[in-house]
Amino acid sequence: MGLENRNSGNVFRAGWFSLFTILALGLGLVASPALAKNPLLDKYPTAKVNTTGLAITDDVVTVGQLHSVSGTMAISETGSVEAERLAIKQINDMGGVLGRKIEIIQEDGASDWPTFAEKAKKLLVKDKVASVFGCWTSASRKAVLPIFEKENGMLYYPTFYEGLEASKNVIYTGQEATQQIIWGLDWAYKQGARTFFLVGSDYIWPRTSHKIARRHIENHLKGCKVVGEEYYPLGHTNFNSLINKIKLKRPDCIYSIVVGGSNVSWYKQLNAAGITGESLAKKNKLFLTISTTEDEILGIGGKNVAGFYACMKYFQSLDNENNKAFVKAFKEMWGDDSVIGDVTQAAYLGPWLWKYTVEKAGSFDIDKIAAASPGVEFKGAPEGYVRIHENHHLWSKARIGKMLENGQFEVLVESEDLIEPDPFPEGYK
Amino acid sequence: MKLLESGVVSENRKHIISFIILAATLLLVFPLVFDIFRLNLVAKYLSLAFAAVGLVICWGHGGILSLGQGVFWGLGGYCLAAFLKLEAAVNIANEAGTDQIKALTTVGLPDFMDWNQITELPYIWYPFKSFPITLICVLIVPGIVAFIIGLAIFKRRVSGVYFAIITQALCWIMEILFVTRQGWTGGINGITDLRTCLGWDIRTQAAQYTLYFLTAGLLLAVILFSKKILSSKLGQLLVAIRDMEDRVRFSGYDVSNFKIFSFCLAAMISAVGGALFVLNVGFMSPKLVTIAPSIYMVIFCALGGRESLIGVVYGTLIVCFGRTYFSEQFPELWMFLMGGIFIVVTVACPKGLAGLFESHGAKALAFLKKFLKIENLASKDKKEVEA
Amino acid sequence: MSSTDYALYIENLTVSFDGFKAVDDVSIYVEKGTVHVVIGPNGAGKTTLLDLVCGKTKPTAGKIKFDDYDLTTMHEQDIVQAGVGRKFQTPSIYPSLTVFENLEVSYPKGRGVWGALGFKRDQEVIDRIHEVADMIYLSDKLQTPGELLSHGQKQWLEIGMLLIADLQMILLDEPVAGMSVVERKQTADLLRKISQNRSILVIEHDMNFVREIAHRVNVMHQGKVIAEGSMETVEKNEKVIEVYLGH
Amino acid sequence: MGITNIFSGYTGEELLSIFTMQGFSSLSLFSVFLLMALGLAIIFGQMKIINMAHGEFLTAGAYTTVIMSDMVVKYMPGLLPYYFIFAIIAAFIVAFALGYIVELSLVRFLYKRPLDTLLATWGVSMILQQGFRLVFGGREDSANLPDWLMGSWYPTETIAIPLNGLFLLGTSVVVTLLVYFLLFRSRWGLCVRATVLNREMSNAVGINSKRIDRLTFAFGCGIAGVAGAVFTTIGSVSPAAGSLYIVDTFIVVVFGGAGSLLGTIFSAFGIAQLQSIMEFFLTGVLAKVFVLLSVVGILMIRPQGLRSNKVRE
Repeated sequence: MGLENRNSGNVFRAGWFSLFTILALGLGLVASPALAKNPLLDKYPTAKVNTTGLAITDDVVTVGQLHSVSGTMAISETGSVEAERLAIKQINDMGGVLGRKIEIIQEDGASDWPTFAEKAKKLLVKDKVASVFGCWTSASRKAVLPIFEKENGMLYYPTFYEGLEASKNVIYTGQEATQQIIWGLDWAYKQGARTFFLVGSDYIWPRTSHKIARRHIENHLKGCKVVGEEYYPLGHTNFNSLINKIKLKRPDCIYSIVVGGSNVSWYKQLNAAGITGESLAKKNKLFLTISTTEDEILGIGGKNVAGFYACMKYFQSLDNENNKAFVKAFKEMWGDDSVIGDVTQAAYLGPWLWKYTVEKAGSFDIDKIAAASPGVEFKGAPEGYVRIHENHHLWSKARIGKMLENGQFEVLVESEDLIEPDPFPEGYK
Repeated sequence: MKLLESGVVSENRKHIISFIILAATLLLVFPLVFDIFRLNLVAKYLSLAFAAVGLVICWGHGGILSLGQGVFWGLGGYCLAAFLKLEAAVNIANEAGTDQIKALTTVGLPDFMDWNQITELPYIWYPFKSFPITLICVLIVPGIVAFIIGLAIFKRRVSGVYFAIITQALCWIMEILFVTRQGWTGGINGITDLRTCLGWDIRTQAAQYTLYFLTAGLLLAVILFSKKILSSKLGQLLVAIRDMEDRVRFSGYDVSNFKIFSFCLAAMISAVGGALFVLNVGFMSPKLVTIAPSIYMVIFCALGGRESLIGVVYGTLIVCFGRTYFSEQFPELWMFLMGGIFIVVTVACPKGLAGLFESHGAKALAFLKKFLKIENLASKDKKEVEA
Repeated sequence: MSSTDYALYIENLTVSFDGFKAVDDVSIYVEKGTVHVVIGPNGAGKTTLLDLVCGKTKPTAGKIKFDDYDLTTMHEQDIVQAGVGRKFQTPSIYPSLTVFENLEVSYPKGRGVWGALGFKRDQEVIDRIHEVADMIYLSDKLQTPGELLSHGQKQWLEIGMLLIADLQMILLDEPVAGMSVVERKQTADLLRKISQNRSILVIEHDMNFVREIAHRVNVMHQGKVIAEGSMETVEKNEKVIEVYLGH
Repeated sequence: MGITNIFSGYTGEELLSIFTMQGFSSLSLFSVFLLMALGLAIIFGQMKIINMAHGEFLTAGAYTTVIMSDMVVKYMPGLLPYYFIFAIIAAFIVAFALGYIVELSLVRFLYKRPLDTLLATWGVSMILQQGFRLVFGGREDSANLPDWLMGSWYPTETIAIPLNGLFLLGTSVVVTLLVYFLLFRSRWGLCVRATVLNREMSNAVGINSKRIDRLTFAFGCGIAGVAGAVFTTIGSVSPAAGSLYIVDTFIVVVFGGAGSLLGTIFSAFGIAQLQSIMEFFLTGVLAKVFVLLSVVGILMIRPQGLRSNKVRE
């Protein structure tokens, strides 16, 4: 039933989203006045590049954007929405994909997993979008994954996550757990850390990550042990008992994966209890996290976190040409106050990787894109250089940043080589 | 005597007519008007309406406001999801997927257990190997939980506000447990990627049509069943307990038993909805067991009319459609509107839409009758003239 | 006489709330087939006495016997099922149910959950309801919702609800409060009629009414029984006169 | 057995300092619970209004503090050390005013239907939350704390007592005393208690019970505002922050026995102790479940809560 509506449906859709359509068209018009003619049409006729009935015309390709705009996750996902918009705008300015301008249909997942599933289905079944950039939490990805597999869509997922997944229908532009954890722990080991206290919010990502961390600490780092592993419910605000427990155990390294609103209480209370970057450094100890980015520090206040370390693949202060251009463009588009965290950058990679993949495949067909993805490179990535692995994750570097009072990171070291994504680590099962 | 009977009949007829209208809307109008995507959404909404119907019994009639209806709804859903997940786990080797998935998943073990290093199926999952036992569990597990809670609370004569707050705390406990025991429950991700039910692919369009009619049909059946119960002496007693608990007790009834019964019944009806949700949507998530969805269920009920079995179905549909529409068009306004509905309905029309319809609908009906009578008279005149 | 020879046997009954003795060592013996009245000024502990008998409050000490039942250890509903029912001071009927339904709910059948589910409104029930409705002067109001009745009619309805429940012992808390003179008269007739095959314990202020109905009277003051006997003897008791007129 | 194990290998002094700090942390948790619950104890305990929007008044107070802190940092950085006191007062006023409006426009219609106040105030809470989200954005915000609220006090070398915890404790003591005096030693308190006990009678003796209701409700909300302001020292504020507190708050009040100020204090203390001990010896998540279950369990045995006023019905 949805099929008859499809062709008339996407360009002149009534409603709010036509506003985005107009916006996107408007942007296109500014960039190239001769919109009507697609210069690459002869080389890539629509019938050839789109054999499965996606929403693609001679001039326009429609993609979906699926993030939470409302609800508790909205604030985290805003950065991703903005980064994807920026990338799409830049791609359109360069002439689009196979000569076609990208149009966006944005849907709101409303921080609610069933809603994510509902909207994903709408995008794939009704709107027939060529690809979707979206999701943030693992749970939202898990909710939409079966739909992407069933309806054969393509999702570009930006968040660092727990791994244990590799789907033909997803490109994971963030790090899976081992990429973020193992190298960071090795670094901590080099700094002299021998005892580790693992702290996390209680859900799958911190738990899986800690399992990987514990395994690595106990089996691969000589003379190291885990002296505590604790989880607190999401949204928990009282960490004094935990802090006392940590004081009792006197670990060399506090390894933290606390997320969301709990973060602020956690850092403030650490600070008040006298565990600060400064006091730890004096004792030659350290605090390492993989869950706190520039975005979160904005809410926590740089004063509370100065001197702690984070292991990420990207920091806003990263010193390279790609990144400078990216930060500048981002601020031009979304305001000078914007901060860019690890996930935001990963979201920015999505549209670009898709563009390069489509160009490599010479087709928008999902099957062809999925097959062409491995090996696709993005040399202009703000984080440096990334390449898609056969398991649809990215080869990327890991970096250690030290938190500063101004809310930025000082990048201390980075891994020498790109780290191979290993979503199903050996011996883990 | 006559007066009595005629009163009952006209009341009955009103119910029958509104039931037929509802049935026609669900079984004819919606399938004709909506495409399968929207119809699937409606099925999802209707599965939530079960919880609202349950609330009509225990809150609207029994006066027991449960803010934990989502728990029972969710338990029903989790039970069926567990069965479907086991089936999916057994079939996973034959299903499409990447090489890694094949390599890293134990056949017969749900994927999330693998991720949590659980190598053997926990005993608690054993009943869900069998479909009949699962169906029984869908009803019995929430029923037993409700019974235990009810027994503990109502026998102690805790009621009203305290009960509402205790159920809310239970919601919280449940959520924490479901999220924490992730090796058993799938944690915060829930139980996802459900594909087939007894070999029948629930993701196809044909299946979704069938499931829509199953959901709508069961909902109508549950409404009839509930109507039957509410019009029995037990239904009368529930209202009596709501209005004058002491009087009922001093008429020789063990009030707590009736409360426990209506609470359990409401829980089991909700659970059916939860199970249907899983079939329609293909996954179950602890987000649906939290406090917020339980409150939404109360809104459905308050808006539709807490005493009207049929009204709450409209209440559910309006809120859900509103939510989908507004979140597509003006996400910022949605919460304001929702809050507004809550306030206006409770302050201005506690009987909800059904109440509005009764008071204003009666006038409309009277007008219609008058109109018809004139017609009748006119035709009579004609006949007389002809004669 | 042993306790089972009386309709209701109350002995040395005491209840204290945080040290305050609302009912203090009260003994009352209600004979079968009589109307027994307890009078006394406000705060004498009369209503508390009824609370104790019907199980709403548990006594600190003392005995309440009805047949072989020890009412002090029983739940409210069990006391009713044993055959002791109570009308409250402010009429408590079900406002949203009709008179018919009010009576039907009190019909002593289908008192369990399953019984109530399977309860059928058969001819026997309907006949019985009409019979009681006649008795309480409400036969033309059967389809009226309880909340629309006058105050006096509500009182009657509540008495009717006790009648239909087929109780051996009925406790009435101020049955004629808020009634017109005519209604009082009718109520007195009603009580006389129904006391023929059951016993009634009444709490009342209205002396004329008491005179009209009482077989036996107890006077309570500050939680204690200060006089007992027929209305004539009690009225002459000096203590009673002091209590009623002395302040 | 696990308990003896985790303490082996420490000197007595070390253990002593840990226990002192742990004792203090349970005290500061107690302060948090008490501050949250005081306002609600007045509104729910005295007026029988189930104010589900209580958490949002708390959030309103917290945002007031954040705004003041931002303004101070921007325009008068010199005042940073002192502004916090004024922020608390401002938070009280804002929450009080908000509460006054809510009572005037909504709650007063519902005094006879306590369960419905639950629904209506839930609506208020949704609207307020969305309002916060529109005005302040969804981000976690926090106030710039003056230096005297940061860090710890070291009575010995190994004991660190967080200053914000001390401040929290101090504030909750002051607020509790204030509430006590207002409720039990002032004319207004007398009127409140009289109205609670017998509305008609109070009207008859010339108490304007409507005005009393309004002020009482607003006062309870004001206290929530103060709590919100103080909580910015230990945590953050976000539009939905209030909803994190609301169930806990109700549980403290209900557990304490509605209507009893002393009961609320006991209950806050008991729950805080239980929770921090459980957190220390078990894990955080289990502690929460355990605490909730035991409170529910105790409520089933004693439905009237720890302390309750005995009234003859």
